[in-house]
Amino acid sequence: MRPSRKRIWGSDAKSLSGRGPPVNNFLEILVVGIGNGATYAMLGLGLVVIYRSTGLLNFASGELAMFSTFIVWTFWNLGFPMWLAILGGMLGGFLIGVLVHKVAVSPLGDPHERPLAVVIVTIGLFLGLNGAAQLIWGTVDKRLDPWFGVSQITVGGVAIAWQKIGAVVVLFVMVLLLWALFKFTKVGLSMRAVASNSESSALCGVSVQNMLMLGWGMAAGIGTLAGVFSAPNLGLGTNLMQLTLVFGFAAIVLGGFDSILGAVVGGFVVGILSSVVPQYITVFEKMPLAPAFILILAVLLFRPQGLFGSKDVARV
Amino acid sequence: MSLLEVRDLRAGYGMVEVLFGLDIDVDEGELVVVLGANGSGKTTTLRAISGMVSATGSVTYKGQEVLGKRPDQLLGMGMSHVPQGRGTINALSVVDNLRVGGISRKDSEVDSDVELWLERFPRLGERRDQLAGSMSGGEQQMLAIARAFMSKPEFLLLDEPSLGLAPLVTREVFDRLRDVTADTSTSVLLVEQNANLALQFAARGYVLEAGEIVMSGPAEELQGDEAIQKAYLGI
Amino acid sequence: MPILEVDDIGVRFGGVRALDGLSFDVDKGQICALIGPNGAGKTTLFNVVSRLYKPTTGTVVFDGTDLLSVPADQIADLGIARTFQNLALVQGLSVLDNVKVGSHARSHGGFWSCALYFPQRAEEKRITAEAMEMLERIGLADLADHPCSALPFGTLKRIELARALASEPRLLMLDEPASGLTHQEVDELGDLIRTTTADLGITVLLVEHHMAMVMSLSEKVVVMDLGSKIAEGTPAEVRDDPMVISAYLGAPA
Amino acid sequence: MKSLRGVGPVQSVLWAIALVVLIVLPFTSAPFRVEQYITWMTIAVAAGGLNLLTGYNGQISVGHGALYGTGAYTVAILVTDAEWPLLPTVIAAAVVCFMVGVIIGLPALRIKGLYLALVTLAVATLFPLVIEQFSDLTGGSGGLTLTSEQLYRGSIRDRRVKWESPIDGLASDQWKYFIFLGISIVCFVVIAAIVKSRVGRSLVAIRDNETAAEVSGINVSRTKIITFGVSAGIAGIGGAMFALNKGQVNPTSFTLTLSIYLLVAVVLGGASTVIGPAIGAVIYGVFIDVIAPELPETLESATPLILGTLLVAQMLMAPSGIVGWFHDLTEKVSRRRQGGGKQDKNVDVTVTTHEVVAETDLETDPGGFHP
Repeated sequence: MRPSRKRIWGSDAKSLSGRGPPVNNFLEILVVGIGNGATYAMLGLGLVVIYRSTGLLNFASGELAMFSTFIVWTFWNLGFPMWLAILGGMLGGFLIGVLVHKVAVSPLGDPHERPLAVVIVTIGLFLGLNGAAQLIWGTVDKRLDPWFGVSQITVGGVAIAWQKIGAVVVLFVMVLLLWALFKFTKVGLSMRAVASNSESSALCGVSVQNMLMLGWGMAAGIGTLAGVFSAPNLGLGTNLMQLTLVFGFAAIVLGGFDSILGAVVGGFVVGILSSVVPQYITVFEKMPLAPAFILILAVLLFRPQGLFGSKDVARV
Repeated sequence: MSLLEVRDLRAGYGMVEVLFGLDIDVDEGELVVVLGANGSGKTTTLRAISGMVSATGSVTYKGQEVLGKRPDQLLGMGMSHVPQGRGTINALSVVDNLRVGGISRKDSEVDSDVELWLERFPRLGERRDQLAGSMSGGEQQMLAIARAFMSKPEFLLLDEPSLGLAPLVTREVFDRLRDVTADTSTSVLLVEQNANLALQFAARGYVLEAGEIVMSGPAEELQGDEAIQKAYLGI
Repeated sequence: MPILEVDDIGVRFGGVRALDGLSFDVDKGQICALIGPNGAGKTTLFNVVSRLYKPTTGTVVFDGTDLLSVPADQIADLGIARTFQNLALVQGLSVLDNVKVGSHARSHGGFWSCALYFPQRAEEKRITAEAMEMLERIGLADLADHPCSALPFGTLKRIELARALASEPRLLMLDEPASGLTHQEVDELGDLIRTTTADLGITVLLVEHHMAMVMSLSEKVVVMDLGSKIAEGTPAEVRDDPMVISAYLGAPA
Repeated sequence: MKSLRGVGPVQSVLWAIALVVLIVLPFTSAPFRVEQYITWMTIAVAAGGLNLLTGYNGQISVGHGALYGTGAYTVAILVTDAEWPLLPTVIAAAVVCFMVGVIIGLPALRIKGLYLALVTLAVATLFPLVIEQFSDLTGGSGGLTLTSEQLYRGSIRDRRVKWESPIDGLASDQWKYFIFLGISIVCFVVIAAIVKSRVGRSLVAIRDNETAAEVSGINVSRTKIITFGVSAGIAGIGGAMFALNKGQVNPTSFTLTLSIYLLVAVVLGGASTVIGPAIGAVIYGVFIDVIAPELPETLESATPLILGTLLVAQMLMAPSGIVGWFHDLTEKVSRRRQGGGKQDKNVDVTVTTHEVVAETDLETDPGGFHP
């Protein structure tokens, strides 16, 4: 946990020079915002999956994503093709998520009764995973190549990196898969049932613990993708996801903790706001998160459950 | 031998004991009611039987000791529990609630059974895609009962179906319950505060007071008992 | 002279009418029972009077004050205290401290004076003494320093009663005080309520299913069903009312 | 149930030992250690303030590092730019942080639990960025050095602030130590006074049962907001002490890590116990400043891993922290000593008949907490 400000706060929007940029620059900044937004949305999705299956907020989800991104790097470094390495990382993340639930979270009992315990345990996991990653992979940043290469296409004079397009496409595939899972499958139905009323679900024969474990595993697997898309820009270090996590939280607070659509919309809004606004309003130059944060406070005051969240979720 | 035999059942939460050695029997096809005031331990009795709170003593079901088994294991043996406060899964639609009810079944007739129960409870059929949380109390109670039947139980634990329902609605729920239990020859252990109504439907009853059974017998006998009338029927 | 006047109160939850034009009065010093089947709206009325719910129609006047214009936290200042069906005690405080919470409305001192400790010392001493006295009255003085968690249900009910009494209320609202108690405990509790409130001149509004207690304790009974009043009168009058028998008490078998 | 009245013999002895250690410590330690002790004190004070909010009132804040930082910067700016004398700036920091705390606490009226934790987390993350943004005032990433006009080699110059000991034989670091120890003790006495007063009871009542609080006449919203402010003010005093101790402030000192550190100190020592956060702060300090540097190099980067594992383990096994665990222990011991066989009998009867339980419960002396 030695924050290097260069790495954490740097966003690639800043590489664009000049203030009050011309129109083309605006579009390019917008594209960067959308690309970042897709990453935030991915991490947000992981958070939503955990929230929907357990009612918990996971402060360690960024570190879980960082850890499994290191697993991706390890496979990739060994010469595996990128897609296989990512699959391996997702699987590793899944297993760690399952383990985390089993060892640290489920013994806590009802999370709604003990919110402080939940915060502390996930913070403990945050520290623990960070330290474990430092021990295994060291404190020097690793380089992970962009999944979709470094080339870009130019549309109407605006350069768009394939990596950004890839991020958006991957995000939409994930959303589609999640939607189908919750909508059409028996497992998805069980997970929704457990989230809404775990006691009744248990009485219907749903294995509550298995569903919760699955939720943690899935969330960690999804988070891996967020890490894979963040690492090429930010450099793969142990504090890779610390700021992304705050953006991801911002995304789901905005969109609503329990809404998949909300995580996606929230992710894009936060991504765009934090890329575009600091370019025009100097006061936000060094804190791209601030405009999004102000928007969130405004949303929370008028609609505490977020834009797309359901009402009973926000225990106000 | 009875279908369910409860012997010397004791249970509690933390340091506080709630049940102090209950003996209860339910025969096959019988509807048995446990009467008692708020806080007398009725709900705990059902939760102890279905393994949701830890308990000591003995509970045999179909001649097998089941104390300590999980609810999903009991479901596999044909015992289904409708919890207090109806326990509908509020974020799911009526149809999805019923599908969750049949989730432990391996056969392929779950979907057609959903339709069957929507027919048996026409009020639910009218609201098939409505979220359970947005329905009235009586409808939720019927949904909870129908959902319990989706697992094809032979024995039903039913926790205070009249709670929060208007008398007329309660009567409708009980009428439905009597019909479907008769149709499916299901045995029921019912817990109720509304003694007057419950004794009209039950074959036998137990009276629970502060965690102990203070009286038991056939329903007509209990209805005629002066002490019961005084304490629970207000006569 | 009525101290509490409930007039045309209506409460809706979504489409459900929990209370529908309910009106009744309670005289000063009277013990008035509210009875009726589960879901009749008795607890809802309690929640309206203690300002936890906002009614859609009607007024509640307590001793000349329009209660609906008073913020919830000032209800206690007016001299209204209540207990809850499922208890509302503070788990993390001792029995004595729970009773002292009850005297919040009639003690003083915010953060500043409490932080300096000494200005509050005399008052704190007085409140402690009074709370101990209250615990002795209900026979729980031995438990004063015991944590409130892990005590039997019946004991907790009595602690909650002591908490309510510690605010020196003029109106005491009891929501099912007898539930979960044995016959003997119910009799003791009835005596306790009768003597304490008579000693201190407290008006009581009581919700109770235990008919023996209602009949022996109350001077007036209001019967509710489906959110409205279907009868009111002395216990004897109400017991013989055919409408009450069909809706609640049930016809003799 | 932490006893507020009466102190058992074991506790008295422990207090006496603690007092002696606190007095002897600066005379037996190297100056750099004494400076570390003062840092622990600043954390203890801030954690004590956080405990009022999170432990007693149940409002989780993951952002108190930002308030600590606000206190530190208030002092730095007042000393350097406005030329204030040193100690009054501590009070100014408390006032400024109180106001900032009330503003941050406003969303707490609409949101609670994990939601509030998230908002405060964002505050913690934003703080160093805000400092860098307003670099004209704060010195940006370079930080600020606390300077004052001092007589140096015959002329008045701006020099780094110093703590001149007025007492012969007391080195400046020792003098500083005792001044800050005094401030810390005052803070904890104030916290203890609040906690055992009617306000303290309302805090716990709001945490455990908002309905009970409301019908007892407690103004829940106002109490929550003021608690946020007071808690922030005390955290600000901690930050002020930090700035005065180090003589400089820098945004890297006030990152999210600090907020986590404060929360860990509270939980480790024992949330909703007066002295718990201080004990937690010291243990954390010993771990980071004394033990971790002694570890072999390979294990050094394992510090967060060890810390995280300990935190999770503690939450699962002793959720009420060290002080809570100690209370349970002394209670058990004194019960055994007083009750003899009676206690065991009570456990037995619990499962036989409830009437006996009710009676024995009434007779059972819960331990050494009686007046």
